[in-house]
Formats: sequence, C-alpha cells, structure tokens
Amino acid sequence: MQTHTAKRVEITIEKIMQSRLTDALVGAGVHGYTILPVFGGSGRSGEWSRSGQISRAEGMVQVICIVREERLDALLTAAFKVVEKHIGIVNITDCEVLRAERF
Amino acid sequence: MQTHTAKRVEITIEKIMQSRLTDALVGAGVHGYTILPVFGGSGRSGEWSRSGQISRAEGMVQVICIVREERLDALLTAAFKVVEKHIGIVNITDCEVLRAERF
Amino acid sequence: MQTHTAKRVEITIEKIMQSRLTDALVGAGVHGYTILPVFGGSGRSGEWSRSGQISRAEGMVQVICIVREERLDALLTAAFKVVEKHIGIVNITDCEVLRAERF
Amino acid sequence: MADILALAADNLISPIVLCFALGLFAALARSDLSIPEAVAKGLSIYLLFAIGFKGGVSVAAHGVDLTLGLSLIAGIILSALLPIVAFALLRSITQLDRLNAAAVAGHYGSISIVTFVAATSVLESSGIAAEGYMVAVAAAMEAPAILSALWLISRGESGRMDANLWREIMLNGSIVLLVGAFIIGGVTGEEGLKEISSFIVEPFKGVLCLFLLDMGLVAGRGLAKGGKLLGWSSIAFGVLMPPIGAAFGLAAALALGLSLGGTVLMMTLTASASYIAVPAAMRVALPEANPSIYLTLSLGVTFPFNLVLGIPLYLAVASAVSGG
Amino acid sequence: MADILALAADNLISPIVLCFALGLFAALARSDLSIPEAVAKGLSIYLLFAIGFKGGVSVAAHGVDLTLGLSLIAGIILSALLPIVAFALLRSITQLDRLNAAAVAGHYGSISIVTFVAATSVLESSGIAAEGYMVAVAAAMEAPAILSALWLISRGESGRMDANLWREIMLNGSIVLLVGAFIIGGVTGEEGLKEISSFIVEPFKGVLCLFLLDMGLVAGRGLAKGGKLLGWSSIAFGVLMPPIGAAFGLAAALALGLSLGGTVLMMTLTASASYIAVPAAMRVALPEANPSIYLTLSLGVTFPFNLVLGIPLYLAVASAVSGG
Amino acid sequence: MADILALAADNLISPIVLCFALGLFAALARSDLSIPEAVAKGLSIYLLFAIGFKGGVSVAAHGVDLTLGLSLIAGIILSALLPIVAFALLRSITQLDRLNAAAVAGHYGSISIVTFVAATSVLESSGIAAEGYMVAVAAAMEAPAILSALWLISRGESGRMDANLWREIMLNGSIVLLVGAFIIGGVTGEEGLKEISSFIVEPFKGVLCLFLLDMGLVAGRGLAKGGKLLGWSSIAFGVLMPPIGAAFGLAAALALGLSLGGTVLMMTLTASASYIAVPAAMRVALPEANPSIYLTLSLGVTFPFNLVLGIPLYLAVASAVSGG
Ligand SMILES: Nc1ncnc2c1ncn2[C@@H]1O[C@H](COP(=O)(O)O)[C@@H](O)[C@H]1O
Ligand SMILES: Nc1ncnc2c1ncn2[C@@H]1O[C@H](COP(=O)(O)O)[C@@H](O)[C@H]1O
Ligand SMILES: Nc1ncnc2c1ncn2[C@@H]1O[C@H](COP(=O)(O)O)[C@@H](O)[C@H]1O
Ligand code: NA
Ligand code: NA
Ligand code: NA
Repeated sequence: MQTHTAKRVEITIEKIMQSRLTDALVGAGVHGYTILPVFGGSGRSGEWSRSGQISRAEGMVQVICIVREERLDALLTAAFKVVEKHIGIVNITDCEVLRAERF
Repeated sequence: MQTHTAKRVEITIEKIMQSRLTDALVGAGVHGYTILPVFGGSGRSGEWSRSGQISRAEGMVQVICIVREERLDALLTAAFKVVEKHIGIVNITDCEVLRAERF
Repeated sequence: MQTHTAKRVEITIEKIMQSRLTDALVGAGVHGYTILPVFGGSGRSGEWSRSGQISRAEGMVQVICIVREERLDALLTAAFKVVEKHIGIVNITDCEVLRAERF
Repeated sequence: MADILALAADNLISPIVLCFALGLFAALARSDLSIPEAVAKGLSIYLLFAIGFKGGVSVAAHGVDLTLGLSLIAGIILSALLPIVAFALLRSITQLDRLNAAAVAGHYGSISIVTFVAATSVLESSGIAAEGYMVAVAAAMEAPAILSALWLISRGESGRMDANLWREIMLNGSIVLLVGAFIIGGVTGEEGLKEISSFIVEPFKGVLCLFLLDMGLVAGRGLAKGGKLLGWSSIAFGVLMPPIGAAFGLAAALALGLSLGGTVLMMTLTASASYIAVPAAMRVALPEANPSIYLTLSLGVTFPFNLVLGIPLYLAVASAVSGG
Repeated sequence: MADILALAADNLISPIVLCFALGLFAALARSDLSIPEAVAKGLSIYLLFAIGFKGGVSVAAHGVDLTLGLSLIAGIILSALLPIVAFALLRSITQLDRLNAAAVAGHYGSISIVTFVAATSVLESSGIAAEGYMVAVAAAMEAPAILSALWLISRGESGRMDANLWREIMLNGSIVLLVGAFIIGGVTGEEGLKEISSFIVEPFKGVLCLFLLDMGLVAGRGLAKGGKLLGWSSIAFGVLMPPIGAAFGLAAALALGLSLGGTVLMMTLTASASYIAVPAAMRVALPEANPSIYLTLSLGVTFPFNLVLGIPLYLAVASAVSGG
Repeated sequence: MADILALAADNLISPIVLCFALGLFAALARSDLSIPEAVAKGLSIYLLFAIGFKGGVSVAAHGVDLTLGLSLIAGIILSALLPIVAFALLRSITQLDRLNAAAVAGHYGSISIVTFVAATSVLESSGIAAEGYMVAVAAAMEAPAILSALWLISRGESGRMDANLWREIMLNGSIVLLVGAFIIGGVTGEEGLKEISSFIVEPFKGVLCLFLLDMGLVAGRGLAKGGKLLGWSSIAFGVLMPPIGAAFGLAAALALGLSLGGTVLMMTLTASASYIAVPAAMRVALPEANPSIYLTLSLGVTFPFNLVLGIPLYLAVASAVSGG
C-alpha cells in the first residue's frame, strides 16, 4: 500500500504538564497527537508507579505525535520549552504512515 | 543477541472498531497483536479525552502488530478496509525482534 | 534541535513478571524505563483481554527502555533471562533522543 | 400553570438537579474535577441493576397482565416511529444534511435511562406509584430507533448493518443488565428485595446524585467543545422534540390505560434521547456523521431540559389529563 | 435427600446465584456487559474487609480458645495435603501431563474466598452461627497448597521458588487485607462494628450480588475461550474433587468439634479452588503450565458447582452428620 | 495529661486509625495490596461530597452569621501566614535549601481534608458539635499558602505563576466539589439531607476506613521510597510544625469565639499539611523542588502524626482552654 515517510515523536511527561504541552504543540501547528496513560517508570528522578505513588498528582503520560519531517523542528522546539525543566524523555523514530492527508 | 528484522504497525482507532479490526487481522493471518488503552488525542476530527468525553462510546485504542515484512501488505490491506471510513491513524516502523519463532 | 541516536526497546510481558524484569534491568545498569498498561492482545498463547480475563492475575504490561546503543546487548541479555520461559514479545527500534544526559 | 412552576421550582432545588448543575458549572469553568471513568461506569451499573430489580419485584407483586405486553409493543412502535418525526422536524427547521439529521433522529427515538431514573425518583418523592414493567418498556425502546435511523439513510442501499452490529445493539451491556435485573427481581420478589434493599433502595438517591454530577461534567465538557457546532435551530430542536415525543407517549399511555405514574414514565421515555447505545451504533454504522452534533444535542441540550423542566411538565400534564 | 433438593432449589433462586447466572449468560451470549476492573477490585476489597472484620468481631465476642489454633493447623495441613489427592485423581482420570496436573492440583488445595463468603451468606439466611475464626483458617489455607504443587513438580530439582515469590505469596493483598481486617475487628470488637456496620453489614449482600455478576462474566468468558481445552474427564474432575475435598473438611471439622456452621465452612474451604493467589504464583513458578486449563477448571467448573450445588449439599450433609 | 493519653489511646484503637496502620504495614512489608486509583479517587469524591453537604446543611439549620465571614478571612490569613513560619523553622533547623524549604512550607499553610474529616469523626464520636461552615474555611485555606510559597522563592523575580496555574489552583476538583456540595447542602437543607442520608451519613465512617487504608498504603510506599531522603531534622519539623500551626489556629479560634468543636477543627486545619493541591501546583511552578521531600514529610510524617496523636491533643487542649 501507498505510504508516506514521517516522524514519530514520543514524549513522556508528567500528567500535570499535559495540557501545557498540547497547547504548545497546537501553537506550533501540530494538531495531531495521541495520549497514552503510563503505569510507572524510572529515571534520574527515581522510580514511581501509579499504585505506589504518594500523591495522585504524580502520574505521567506519553504523548505521541506523527508529523511530517519538515514540521519536526518546530515541534521539538515547542515541546522542549515545556519539558525543559521537567522530568521526562523525548524520542523520535522514522516511520511511514497511511493516509497522509490525515496528518 | 540474535534479532530478526520486522515491521511494527501501530493503528490508533476507535474502541468500538477494535474487534472488527482484530477480526480482520486474524482473517489476514496476523495472530499477534497488543492493544494499548488511549487517554485522549487530537486530530482532524478535533480533540477528545477519556475524562471529558461526552459519551463512554468515544474512546480509542492503539493496536500494535509486529509482523514479518512479507506479511505487511496483507496486514495493511486488511486494516485499511476497516479503518477507511473511520477516524484514526496508522504508522509503520522498522524494528528488530527477539525470538522470531514467536511472531 | 540537537538529538542523539539511541535504541528503543519495547518489552511486552505479563504484569506478574514486571518487577522481576525491572530488577533485572536495573541489575544490568538500565535505570530508565517507562511502563504502559496493556488492554489486551493475542499471540501464540491465544487471545486475552483485560475485561474478559478469567483472573485478575493475567494482565500484561509494556516496558519501554531508551538506551544508548552500547548498552543494548546487556539490556537484551538481562531481559531475555526473565522473559525466556514466559509469553510476550521484545522489539527494538532505532531512535533519536533529546537531552542525552537523561538516559 | 402555577402548579407546573411550583413543581419545576421544587425540582430545581432537589439535590439531584443541583448536583447536575454543579457538574455543568465545574466543566464550563474548566475545573479539573472529574469522576474516574471506572467509577462512573460502576455507578451506572448500580443504577441499572437497582432500577431493573425494583421493577421486577413490583411486577412480581402486582402480577403480569395484558397491558405489560401491549406496553412493550407500544414502546417498540414509538421508538421506531419517533425518529421519522424527528427527521422531518430536523430537515424542516435546521440546516443539517440527511446523514446527520438521520443520526440525530435515531437518538430521539431511543431513550435515556438516567432521565427515566430521575423521573422515577420525582414520582417517589411525590408518592406516586407506577407500573414496575415500565423498566422493561425502557429496555425495549433502546434499539428500534437505530433501525429507523439506518433505514432513513439507506433506503434502497444496504450494508450499513451487519450481524455483529445487530448483536452488539440487542445485547449491549445496559439492556442485558436492565432486563436481567428485572427478571431476577421478578423471580426473587419481595423476599429477594428485603435481602438487598439496604444496598439498592436506601442509598439509591445518593448514588444518583453522584452520577448526575458526572453527567453534568460530561455534558458541560461536551457543550464547551461541541456547543459552537450547534446553530440556534438545532438547539431549538433539542428543546422542541422532547415535548413532541412526550405527546406521543401521552397518547399511547392513555390508549393503554396506564396509571398516572406509568403515564409520566412513558412520556419521559418518549421525550428522552439516547446518549449511550445509539451513539455507539452510529459510530459503527454511520461513521461519517459528526458525533459532536448528536451527542451535544442529546446530552447537552435535551438531557438537561428534561431533567429540569421536562419531568415536572410531563407530571403536571399527566395529572391534568388524568383529572388528578 | 428431599431436604438437599429443597435447599438447592432455594439456593438456586437466591439473588446471589441468579446474578452469577446473569453474568454467565451475558458472557456466553457475547454481550459487552462488563464491570470495570477497578470496580471489581474495589468490590473484592470491600468483601474481604467486611468478612475479615466481622470474623474478628465474632472472635472478640466469643474469646480465643484452643480450637482456634487447632483449626488453623488443620487448615494448613489440609491445604498442603489436598493437592496430592487432587494430583493422584487427575493423573488417573484425565490425560493431563505431570506439569499441568500439578498446577491444577495446587488450585484445589487452596481456597476461594468468594465461595466462602457465599457459604457464610447462606448460613446467615438459615440463621446458623459459625466460628468467627474460620476467616483466619481461610487465610491460612491460601498458600500451603502452592508449595505442595511445586513440590509435586520439582521433587529433587530446585529453583522453582525464590525469596521474592515466597514473599509475594505470603503477603499477597487478599491475605493481608483479610487477616488485617480480622485483627482490626478483633481489637475494636462490637463497638468498632457498631460504628461501621451500616457500611459493612447492611449492604453486604447487595455488594456480593454485583460481585457475583462479575464472577459470572469472567467465568463465562473463560469458558467461552478455554472450555474447548477441557476434556470431559477434566470437567468430571472439576465436579468430583469438591465433594472429595469436602469429605476431608468434614472429617477435620468433626475431629475439631466445630459447630454446624463451622463444619459447613470448613467443608466449603476444602471443596473450593483458588483462582487468584494460586494462578498468580503458577504464572511465575510454572510458566509452562497452561493457565487456560487451571483457570477454566477452577473458575468455570468448580466455582459454579460449589455456588449452586456444593454449598447446599455440604450444609445438608453437615446437618445430617451433626444429627441436626 | 491523663486525659490526653486516654483520648489518644482510645483514638489509637479506632477502626479508622487501625485501617491506616494496616495500610502502612502492608506497604512497608511490600505486600501487593492496593486500592485501584479509580476507586481511591471515587472514595475521596464521596468523602468530599458528604462532608461538604453536611456542612452546608448545618449552616442552613443554624443560619449565617458574621463569624462565618470572619472565620473565612482568618483561614485565608492563616494559610498565607503559616508558610512563612514554616519556612523560618525549616531554614533554622534543617539543611533544606531555599527552594525545597519554600516548597515544603507551602504544604503546611494549606490543609489536608482527610485530617479534617478524621477530626470531624472524632468529634462526632465524642458528641461534640462544630460550626458547619468550617468546611468552607477548609476550602478557603487550600490555595493561599501556594502563593506564599511562590512569593518566598521569587521575591522580586517573576514568572512562576501563570493564569492557567492560577485557574487550576482555584478551581481544582477538591475545592469545587467541597464548596459545591456545601452550597447544595445549604440550599436543600435538612430535607435534602433526609433524602440522601443513607448514602452520605450512615456509611460514612466505613468508607473513611477504606480510604485510610489507602492513605496508609500510599504513605507507607512513600516512606519506603522517600524516607531515606529525610534527615532527622526534617522529620522533627514534620512533628513540630503541626502543634505550632495548631497554636495559631487556637488563637484565631479564641479570637473568633468558635465553639469547642470549631476550635478543634480550626486547630486541625492549621496543623495539617496538604498532599494533593499543593504538590500539584509545586510540580508546575517549582519543578526543581524534590517531590519526594515534601510529599514524604506531609503524607508520611505529618499526616500520621495528626491522625494518631495530633487530633486527640488538639481536642484536649481546646477542652482545657475552653474550660470544658
Ligand atoms: N531511558 C528511559 N527510557 C524510557 N523511559 C524513561 C527513560 N528515562 C526516563 N524515562 C521516563 O521518564 C520519567 C522521568 O525520567 P527522569 O526525568 O529521568 O527522572 C521516568 O519515570 C520514565 O517514565
Ligand atoms: N498526527 C497524529 N499523531 C498522533 N496521533 C494522531 C495523529 N492524527 C490523529 N491521531 C489520533 O487519531 C485520532 C483521530 O484522528 P483524526 O482521524 O485525524 O480525527 C486522534 O484523536 C488521535 O488520537
Ligand atoms: N506479533 C506480535 N505483535 C504484537 N504483540 C504481540 C505479538 N505476539 C505476541 N504479542 C503480545 O504478547 C502476548 C503474548 O504473546 P505469546 O507469547 O505469543 O502468547 C500477546 O498477548 C500480545 O500482547
Ligand atoms: Na425518546
Ligand atoms: Na480447597
Ligand atoms: Na495547615
């Protein structure tokens, strides 16, 4: 089937920052994203898990954006401003998409 | 460690279409998939979130299939028939897998 | 933006094995991972889903690790020992990350 | 008229309506207040189970008669008929295209079980009894409207409906639970009720309050998102259609000889619009129709209208007609 | 005999059993009815807390005596012993290999707390009192069977068991909650109970109904998926093993001099099969064993058997033996 | 003194405190016992709704007076003031840097609604009435402390606070629900309460038990993870600050002329530390501060201290002062 190359950006960030991140994405012209719940994780700031978390404020989410390559830099710049001081991780993969008109 | 090349297909689709999609996958000979819950998202059809959704019918899921390259086209054709008229996005990444006998 | 190449390892495994897996990862020097809940899936051992599961013991999770390439083999070896006899799937993708100091 | 106003005013300050208003306010003010999805689903399971069970017990106490069967048939006919009325009204007063009009119309033939529960609770407060089998009528009215809506779109054409969808509609969780609890209540009767009444009777209204809080949140978030999509004509439809539906319900209730309570419930059923079963079916069968339109209308306009004004109105009209 | 049938018939139309049947029906008819996982877990936490607390209060009221300790020891021995009986039976009447037979056997030494709760509720309806500490016996019987099962497989060999698994089994959530609530009930006594009885006593049976609805759904979906895997001989095992276990329980209860109620509960414990603690341990220690076999047998065959026929049978037998 | 000890001992064996202890034990023993997040959130929604509603009903019954307004103002001032006191204490007795000290300080100006609820329930058991509007005071005290904390850090500087965060704090779910339920209770009064009291009054204490079980689990897991981070001086702060806060609360209560019950509640509010609203705000505004420090102190040290020792202490002191 006909596919088109794109970038898959995966941003793991605190739930409390989610709307700030998606606002920034929309501000950078990125209107397509999917948000996954996260159960737990570990990083430089230590380990946490949804069941063991000391406060309901601590959860994280994963925001996945599929974007055309030419928009990647705008996306990363916008995202970086939000995540900069916060814990989390951002990774980018090459991908192909069906239905290019959709993104 | 010994790994094998494969394709990772990620299909984001309405929950209500999930069983129709997996039936189509199985029909196309794809028996391995993993389904992730989705919290929210945004696309051409607008924004939605699990907590703000106006009806419990609106949720989405993400179906991930790891397939051998030679099966990719059959998978995409089968999936496309289901998602065609529906909202959602399909992306494909190259990957390596351990334990090739498993997929 | 400045990015660095890395590997994204995605391990789908029974929830009951989660802490054994993350202990093994930490043992292999991998301190960064994110755990996603899984709704359902299908594989050689058949189909299961969170709502239809016959016991609450059956769930699965997806553990995602972003690692530098040079650590990949240690990670896979450690993970393999845990998943070896168990159901599940391990796949690896090339990726780029922001903020390399974080992983 | 004064009566209706007094009833409406009374209704307005019931905890149930105020909880809905609180949810609405919180959503429109963009508070992060939310009831977890699992809890909301748990509450709705509780309500369906309790209302079904109590209906069954009441039928066990009063016996089955011919009116039960006739009421079921009337419900099915009304559910199939009202989408056509709604479709005609939509096409004449709004700009909606055929597809979206048919999708919306389907919702108004089907029913909202929470509106039904709220009406039950108003009746109880007023000490008015109703036929227990109205619960079964509610269940019977869920699905026929879907077929009408699909027929409105695909006259001639085919393929909108498959066997899977058919099963999903007829055996959707709400129907199975409502009917199942109704049968269990019927089988175990008063004795069964006594065993579990401190679970399904006493706390019922409190649970309903929390559930309506969630309904308010969800309706408010829907309005915030989808409200702009609705023109004034659509909103007018959302408040005009319920009384029209209720008039059909009234006629049927009179023909069937239902009690005052039963009449109010029948009117409420015909006046209410689905926001669970029908949207799900529409997403599968009419994916091109815009869910924001039909959900916002059903849940954001018609549901609050019925909850706040409709139910007291139907009660007043039914009382007047029954010479009460 | 007539007595047993009357009891069974009575039991059959209790709301609890009917709710289970409704869930079973919904699952087999492939309805999408489901109780969210979080809610089901919440209900089970409620049930464990309530049953543990009430057991503790009853012990506080009646005092601790030697029989308590002896009953605990008897429970532990039975839990460790029954897997060996079950293993022998499985290997002689079914085709299961050693591994799967051992895994299944482990389930039948351990217990199902919901079956225990259902038996308690039948006793209550019949006005029969039981020793409060039977709750503690239930907790004590959860784990020993797991060790027996692993021993059956790895005689000689080693490495199936690690310290982590050991801790996970002994401190699994159900045991900790049950025993913890038992102790809290024992410490706070009647006074503590009075404070929270409108939470843990009055609504108890209603909550149990909803929980059994979920059990029916889960059992039904398991049967739909795993049923084909079970030969007739396995199914025969699933209904034969409970009465055999109950016979052991009866013998122990008589030796211990338990009351009629205590005897019924001890029989129910030995007759019931685990579907939470043991499967989890088996997934870790015996991943090669097929979970569909042991889960379907335990939850799809033995659980319904005990719920519908077993409990009235054990009550009838215990009454006959105790000369009641 | 003997009185305080007797009260504390009594309190220690209340089901509520024992449930907290059970959760703590389970977490520290690394049991997998856990209350699903959705259920815990559901329980907290229930508690907030019930406590708010009852407060409103009580105000409706006793009427609104000047003290209500003055108490609100006092609460706001105390909430804004106490972080400065806490900050000074932290900087003098612990090693914490300015940033973390400010973040911790913010928590101690704000309040813990569960501590408030626990105090209410102790008052009820002792048959001591309190001003219903203390619920509104609790709501008013949630946010001002956050501003103080941010001011402590950014004196001169700016940009920590944006409009979004401001709205999130003022309209956070707990505040909206508590105040909303308070208003609904006030509007519907005794009559409204009668309709739903078997939901929000009778089972209240039992629900609180389960909620405290979850609090114990969460506090225990926090201690297991974050405990090492806390030096002895921080822990000392966690038990010293509550009585200091309570002294401010006592002074305010005396100045306002609150009843004995109201005085105890005011002391409890000033003594308690936030673990929901403030941490969330801190994660946004002060991401560099370490959440393990402030959460472990607030939930792992101060919360248990207040629950077990603090509340009886405040009650004893208030009784002594009020010459009771
Ligand atoms: N290397 C990694 N791979 C996957 N997820 C990570 C990694 N590092 C951090 N994370 C995620 O980001 C969260 C915060 O990480 P950190 O900022 O390193 O404390 C963790 O709890 C994980 O969920
Ligand atoms: N570019 C994208 N990146 C990630 N997810 C997307 C993207 N576009 C759409 N989606 C997902 O697919 C859903 C429907 O998208 P759409 O069909 O564009 O309305 C959205 O709610 C997202 O969850
Ligand atoms: N090819 C695959 N693609 C995606 N997920 C898979 C695949 N194979 C297995 N899985 C996941 O791993 C679980 C166990 O698979 P298996 O070990 O094949 O029984 C399944 O339930 C899926 O969640
Ligand atoms: Na209708
Ligand atoms: Na057993
Ligand atoms: Na305070």
